Amino acid sequence: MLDSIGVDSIDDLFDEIPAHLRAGVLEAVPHGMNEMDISRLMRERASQNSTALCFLGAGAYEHHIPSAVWEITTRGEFYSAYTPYQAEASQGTLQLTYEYQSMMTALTAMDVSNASMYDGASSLAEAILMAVRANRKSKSRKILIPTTVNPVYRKTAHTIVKGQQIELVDVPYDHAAGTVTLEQVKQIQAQEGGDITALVLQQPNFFGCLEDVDAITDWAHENNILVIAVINPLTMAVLNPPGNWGVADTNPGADIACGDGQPLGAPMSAGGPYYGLLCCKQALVRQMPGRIVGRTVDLDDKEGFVLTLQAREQHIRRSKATSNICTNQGLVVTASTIYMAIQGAQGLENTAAACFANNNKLVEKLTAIDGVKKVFAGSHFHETVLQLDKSSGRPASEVLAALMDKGVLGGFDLSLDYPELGSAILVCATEMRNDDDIEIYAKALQEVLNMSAATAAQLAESA
Amino acid sequence: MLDSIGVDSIDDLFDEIPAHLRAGVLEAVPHGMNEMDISRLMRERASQNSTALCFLGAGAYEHHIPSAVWEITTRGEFYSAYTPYQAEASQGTLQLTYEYQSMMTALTAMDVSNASMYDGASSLAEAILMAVRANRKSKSRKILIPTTVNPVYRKTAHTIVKGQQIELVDVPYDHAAGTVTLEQVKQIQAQEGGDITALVLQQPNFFGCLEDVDAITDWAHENNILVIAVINPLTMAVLNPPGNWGVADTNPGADIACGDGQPLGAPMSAGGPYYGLLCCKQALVRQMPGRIVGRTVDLDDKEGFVLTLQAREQHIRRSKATSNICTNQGLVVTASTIYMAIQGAQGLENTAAACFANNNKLVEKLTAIDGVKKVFAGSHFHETVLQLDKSSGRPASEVLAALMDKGVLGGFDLSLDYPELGSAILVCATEMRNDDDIEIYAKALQEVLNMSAATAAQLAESA
Amino acid sequence: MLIFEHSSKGRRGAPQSPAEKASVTSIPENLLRKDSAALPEVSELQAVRHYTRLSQKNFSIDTEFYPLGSCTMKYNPRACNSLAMLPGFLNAHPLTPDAQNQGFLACMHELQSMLCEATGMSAFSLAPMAGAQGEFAGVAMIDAYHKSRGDDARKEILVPDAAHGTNPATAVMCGFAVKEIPTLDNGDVDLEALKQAVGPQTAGLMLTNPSTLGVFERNIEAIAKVVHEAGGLLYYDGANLNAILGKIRPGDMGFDVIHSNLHKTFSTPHGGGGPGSGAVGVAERLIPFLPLPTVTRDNEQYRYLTAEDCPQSIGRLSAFMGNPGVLLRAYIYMRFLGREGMVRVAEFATLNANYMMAEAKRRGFTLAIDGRRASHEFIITLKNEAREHHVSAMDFAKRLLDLGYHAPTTYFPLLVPECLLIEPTESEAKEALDGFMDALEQIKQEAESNPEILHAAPQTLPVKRLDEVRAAKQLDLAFKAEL
Amino acid sequence: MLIFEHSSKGRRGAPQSPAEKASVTSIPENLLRKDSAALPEVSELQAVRHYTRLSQKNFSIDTEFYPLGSCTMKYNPRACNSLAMLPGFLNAHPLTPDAQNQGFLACMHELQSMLCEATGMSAFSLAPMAGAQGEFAGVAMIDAYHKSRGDDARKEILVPDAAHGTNPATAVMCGFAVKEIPTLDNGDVDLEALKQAVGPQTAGLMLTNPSTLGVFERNIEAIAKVVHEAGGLLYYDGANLNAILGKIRPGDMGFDVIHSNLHKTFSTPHGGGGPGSGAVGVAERLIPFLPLPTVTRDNEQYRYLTAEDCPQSIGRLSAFMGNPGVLLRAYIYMRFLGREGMVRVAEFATLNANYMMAEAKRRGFTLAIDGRRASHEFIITLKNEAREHHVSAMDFAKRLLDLGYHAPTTYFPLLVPECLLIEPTESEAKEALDGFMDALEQIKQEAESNPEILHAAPQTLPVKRLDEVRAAKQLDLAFKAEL
Ligand SMILES: Cc1ncc(COP(=O)(O)O)c(C=O)c1O
Ligand SMILES: Cc1ncc(COP(=O)(O)O)c(C=O)c1O
Repeated sequence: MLDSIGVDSIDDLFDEIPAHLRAGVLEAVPHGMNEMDISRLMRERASQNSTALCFLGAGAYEHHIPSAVWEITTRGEFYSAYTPYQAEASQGTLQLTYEYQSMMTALTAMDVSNASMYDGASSLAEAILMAVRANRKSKSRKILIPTTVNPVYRKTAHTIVKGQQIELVDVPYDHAAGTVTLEQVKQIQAQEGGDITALVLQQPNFFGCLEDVDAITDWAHENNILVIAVINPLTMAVLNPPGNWGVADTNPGADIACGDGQPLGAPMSAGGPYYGLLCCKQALVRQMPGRIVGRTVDLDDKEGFVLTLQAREQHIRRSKATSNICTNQGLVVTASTIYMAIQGAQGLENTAAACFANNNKLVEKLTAIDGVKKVFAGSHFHETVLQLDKSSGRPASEVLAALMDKGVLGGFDLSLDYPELGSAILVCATEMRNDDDIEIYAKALQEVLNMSAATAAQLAESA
Repeated sequence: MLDSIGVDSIDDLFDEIPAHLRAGVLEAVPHGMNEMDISRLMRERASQNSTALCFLGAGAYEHHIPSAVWEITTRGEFYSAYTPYQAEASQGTLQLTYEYQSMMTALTAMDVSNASMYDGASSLAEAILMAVRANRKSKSRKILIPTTVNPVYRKTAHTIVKGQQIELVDVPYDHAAGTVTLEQVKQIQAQEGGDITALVLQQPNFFGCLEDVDAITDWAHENNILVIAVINPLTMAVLNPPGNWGVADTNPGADIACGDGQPLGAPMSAGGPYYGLLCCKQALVRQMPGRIVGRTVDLDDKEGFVLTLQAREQHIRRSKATSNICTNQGLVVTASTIYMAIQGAQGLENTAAACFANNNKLVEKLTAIDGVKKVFAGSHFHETVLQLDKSSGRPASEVLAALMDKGVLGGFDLSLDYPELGSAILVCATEMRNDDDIEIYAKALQEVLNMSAATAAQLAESA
Repeated sequence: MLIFEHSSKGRRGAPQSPAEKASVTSIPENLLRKDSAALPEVSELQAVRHYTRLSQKNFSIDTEFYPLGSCTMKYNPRACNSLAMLPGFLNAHPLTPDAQNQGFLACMHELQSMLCEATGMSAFSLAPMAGAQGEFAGVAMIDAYHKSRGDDARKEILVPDAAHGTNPATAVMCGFAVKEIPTLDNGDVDLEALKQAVGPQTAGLMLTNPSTLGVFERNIEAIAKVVHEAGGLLYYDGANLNAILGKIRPGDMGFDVIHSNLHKTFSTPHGGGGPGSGAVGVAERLIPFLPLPTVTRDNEQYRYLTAEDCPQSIGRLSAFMGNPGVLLRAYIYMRFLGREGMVRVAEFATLNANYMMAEAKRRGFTLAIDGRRASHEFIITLKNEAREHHVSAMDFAKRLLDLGYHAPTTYFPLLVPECLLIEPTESEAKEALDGFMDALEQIKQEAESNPEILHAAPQTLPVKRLDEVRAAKQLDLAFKAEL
Repeated sequence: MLIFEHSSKGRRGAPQSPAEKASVTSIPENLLRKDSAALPEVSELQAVRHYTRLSQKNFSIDTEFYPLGSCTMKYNPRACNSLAMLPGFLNAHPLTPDAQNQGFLACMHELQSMLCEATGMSAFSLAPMAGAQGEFAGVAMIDAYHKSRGDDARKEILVPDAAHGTNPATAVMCGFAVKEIPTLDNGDVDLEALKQAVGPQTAGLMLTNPSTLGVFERNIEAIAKVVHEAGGLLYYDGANLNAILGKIRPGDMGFDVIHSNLHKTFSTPHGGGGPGSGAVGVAERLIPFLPLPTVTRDNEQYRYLTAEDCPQSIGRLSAFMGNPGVLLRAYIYMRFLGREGMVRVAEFATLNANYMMAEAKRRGFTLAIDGRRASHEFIITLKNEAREHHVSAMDFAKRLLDLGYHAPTTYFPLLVPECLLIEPTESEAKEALDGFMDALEQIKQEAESNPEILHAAPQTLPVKRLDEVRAAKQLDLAFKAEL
């Protein structure tokens, strides 16, 4: 090969690099290993991770994933393919993505879905940018966001949209219901001068409570405000999906729906990869960021699939693109599509309903313990806020640490994001938690709360 | 569907079954479970199994298996296909099997390989049956088997061949060398009246010692005795393969080679599935049991692969078939073929040599301990017999049990099969055992031997 | 292109083995290999690409409808694979002490019990590694049983002429002579002929029920009586157990010993030829003869039974425990099914077969046995098509491949000329059955109008029709690399 | 056929969810869904078969040579997949307390260190989920840096006209104006134009080096000087890091911030579009602005840094930790390589590209930039062929598919007319490179003798050339089931 090139050594091929800039040995990189040794290392690392019973949700959920899902997803033909730019040689990925879009629009009752965004949080940010581009009637670039929207979603959205002079305005929640009320929303709108570009609603919200989506959606539309839904797609098998929000005859449904696809077939995996789902009404399709697959025909009029509307994207439109996104989360979408196909609507409904039932069981068991009470009235889906009696004098973090020592990942500590709730935790039981598991949690919590505060603190320290 | 058939219910389809014989509820079969619950059950079951450091061989070996091997092997197209009777729709399996046969003949230096037998032990039985069919010059149906051949192989062969009036005659081993000597073999031959149909030689033998295969092979051929080699195929990367045994110019090499393919890519898996390799000289091909793939051409003269010589098999030849075997171990052969392709000769050589070196290290470390000594002189491949000083008064079984408590699977207890060796164990260190592992074993053994016999017995009991 | 043809000197999947070769010079020169083995030398990517592409040249259940009669090509749930491959199972050395192997042994013990219940037998051994080895174990037990009673004259095994080739082949391996019993046109065994055949030389009868003709043997009780009264035992070839699971049990029909192809009825994958399992079950009187090892439970602990526990055992059939990975898959599958699921298997397998049979008849095909219920499979004979249009069952089979369906079993059972033995299994949807029948009908029309299409089939596969005669005459069984 | 078209009312993969639907009637009626979602209703087998067959319609690294320029389609070692999918990693909730997450955090911390060393940067954040998000983080940090110094007037980002679309798109997302800098014919940035362009409004310059034209930017020191002296920062788009790994480090070239596409250089799979990772590295002065979370180690314990630790951080880019599964694969890959392997990557990627470039020239193709070294990729322009034979780069691409090769990147960079950007990567064997060049040469001859073959390509794939215009005009973006 060197002969063909006409050089004496591989090193000659680097002769355009200024010699004094050449790298030395990469000392801080260890020596190479073989697969046998790496396997051993990784098994050790993996075994250091927790195997606690998980009652933690807060945006990532432990669900059953059929074995078939990832066995097919990691087939080389899906796993090691690139973005399907050469359509004829990528019909597998393209048709699958089209099917994904079809399933996601069916689940959300929206018109259009893209092929995915990075995750739920960044997808909310893109939804906001999209709303700002789309709502030509509004000039304010103000977005109302209830504080019942997942705090990390709000933070992420802020990071991403702040460069474009967009203002995210908090809407406080009702402290009895754990939801926002139309009155509150109206009040903030008024305070902000009336012109609001879009409003975000999470269903179920971060507390697991169910927002009054119909009334708020209709009101928003009356006020030229676009509605951005943040959803957990699994729950949409049972809950009224964003495309159907509102009771008004004209302009029904949320305008944009986003959320994290993780519950549909992605393992928790320390945080990812998951994917951001993003759907919208037909009218907004040209404002959609990201890839979209369309069905078309070939020279013989045979059905086929291609990436379409690419003129929105950065590789064509460059600085005028709808987003800079390029690589998305395709493989996770592959898994998710297979997951939805195997489950069908009935499977998803049964799973979602089991989560609802198990969470209720959990809450019942835990609130039977002295000093533990449910904070918000009304139905909870999937997750519930519990308050630990302040009289015990123990912050939630300590209780959770003590639970962890007993092999129970007991929930999310709300005190940092919602100090007003006191020593409160967000608990969650999916279909994976059976009665025995719930019993174990209840017993552990009982024991922890019985412990003296002093012992607990000590324990937490040593953990 | 019932309409098309013309019945009212599915039950009508079973109306030819006498009513009084119909089964009731299968009470002893539990109710069905879903995948979520089964996964949980199986994870619990799997976690109950030992995770001890393995120094046990005796016919099954822990080797590194590249991840690619089973990821490709379990692809649906290999995993869920049947025997390739429809050749044109099975070129994947057929070509792979042809490649396997090519690799196996290259490794053993034999002319022909079949597509696999069940395992090493049953493959020895089939080799014996084959030899009896093939050696028309011999009438005795007597087979000489050294006691250095794996005892369970000898037992299995006995089970399978005894119905056909074949006699397996033991050849004792030399107690200094741990191998059979030509003199011993000659003596037994004479005792048995001279007419011997075949002779079995295991290389490396069960003790890990290396038999004097050249001399015995040549002698056997001079005496019209067929030679059946039992081999560990991995070691053939380094050791003289059976096709080259003997130094005589005429009729060189073993006539049949068999063994277990497990070391080439099959996990230990509690005993299987592994596969039996079976190779022979060209002249014996029509006596070969099992499937064989041949290369041929299609209508366009394009290369393709088919099952061939099916006239030997039971589905054609019925009671006159070379064997009753039908289903073999195809999928394990698939894994093994991919394993060999990834390793190449160099990879196999390096792996085999690492086993040799690690085993030597292990033996050196262990025999440095007071009261532990190597029993047989000469080179050992892979495995070595160690004797535990009788003065400690502790049977090998107790020592092994005590080691197990320390997380060390310390070897094979030889006292049942070879009582003459006293308290002896067969130890093994493959390429998977690093210096730290060996150190752990040495330390554990030291501690165990230091323990009073009484404590040890107590411990073994409670284990 | 063969993997050998991708080879280039010195190339290898380097991260997969030690970087250097340790010295082996302490081994005597004459025991060492002289040249390196002529294996392919490729990179890991080349191997992955080669075998991934090869795999795509296979038909398989995961890609095509595969109605291969007698083989029960049902869906292999992927969970059976992933759970059987948990590291706790894969890394278990077969000689791990029982105490450290309880998780695995518990599965095996429960599998034995479930098989007993499903078949009506008293005990099971999981040792046999395929149906044929199960047959071997069964016939060897029959032999051992007679011998244990001093009944040494029983040197003959009876098999119906419809039987699978493994039956007679096995009997001979066990040292028996084989006598064939004819089958009546209605698919039942010729009872009169059987009566003639039995005698003091009869060791036993091997029977598949439903038979390989796809019908249930209605005279099974009479048959059992004839054989038992003659002092013989009844062997059940369980290849067709899928048809009757939970509906009728071989033990209740009078069988003394059975094998079950777990790779058929219990959905362990066929893997392009294996591995399988031919677990054997026996009635009370044969328990002492079961092959080793089996798993027992005492004092809350599971353990392998040894030769000491079972002095009359016919012995071992393999070095260790048969095919544990296969057994685990069958265990998991049976836990999926449960008692209700087992019945469902037989019901839907039978429904699908009878539906296809009715459709075949409606579309003008000739049934091998008309006027009876199909079991989980049925037979079409193409003898008319062969006579009139000079197209064979083989031609039909090859043309089906072109249309995206795996061919049914052809030329088995040998009794039926130009036959297709069709077994849809319970896992297929009606759409697949209809699609297949449409294809078959299309081919029938092609046979009439343009038989050349059939003769030239397949056209859409990686190769066209292959020359089997040449393969057998000009043997090319291994690539010989030039070094 | 769509999965929806296999659907039949009431069918499902039953063992995959609870058998019964628990009551949800306590939820207010108006919040409940009225109809079931119109998802496909299929059996598990139908789903497995459908998606297994769909997968076979893809080209992929595991099945074809895939020399897609700028994308670094190298082999993804299967071990990276299986080890990253160990249950200990998969089952970890992202909010697991750090103390119980040490195994994962250790990997992440070491990954950060290795990336620092390989790129010459001072600190890394693994948060960005793809290259574009890495760019976002980088440019946002540049913004934050200037603002932290009260340098509020810097509202412009410079990008060469050869840059990838994500560069200008990102700058705009971060609120900047974009100014393009022209490229010289020899592939270097027009230094004079750059000097003209910089000023007190300059926030920074985004540069890929080697550039998207496949050559190393020789004036990198001068460029860095110009930008730095103007008060701007230098951003390194790491898409082409594969070319120089272990040979020269972006930090040593003067870059202040970089992203590395771990799904290119570090071999995490592209997965048909993602997920990826765009880890960002920074020089000392930008450390306070790194996006969250990053992993630190104190008192022998690994922990995530929080907003409290890093008050100046640009903030979070995702709900949790970017794409941990991708990061683990990159970590494992880097441990495979080690320091020596990294150098080997650049060497063989460069060798392969230069060999192919020499071959292309020898076979009569026009190079976009002649007389220079290729980096790990190079460009052919087919403008002559287009003019003379009316065949486009697209036609070449489609015809390559017919010959079993994935097409190179076409029409990027936009500067070069009718271009093919060819990147073989280090994982391919010479046979693959030669086979591809033979195919390219064959197509060139076909273009001359029979251009129709090119226009009609592809012919051997599941579909022929697809109508993209119709797709964009008659939008069909989702199947609407009739219920
Ligand atoms: C009726 C019958 N009996 C026995 C067998 C042999 O079983 P195995 O292939 O598992 O050895 C088969 C296999 O096809 C069969 O169909
Ligand atoms: C030069 C260059 N920059 C940036 C990117 C964007 O990276 P990503 O797709 O990971 O967002 C790409 C991807 O193709 C690229 O080639």
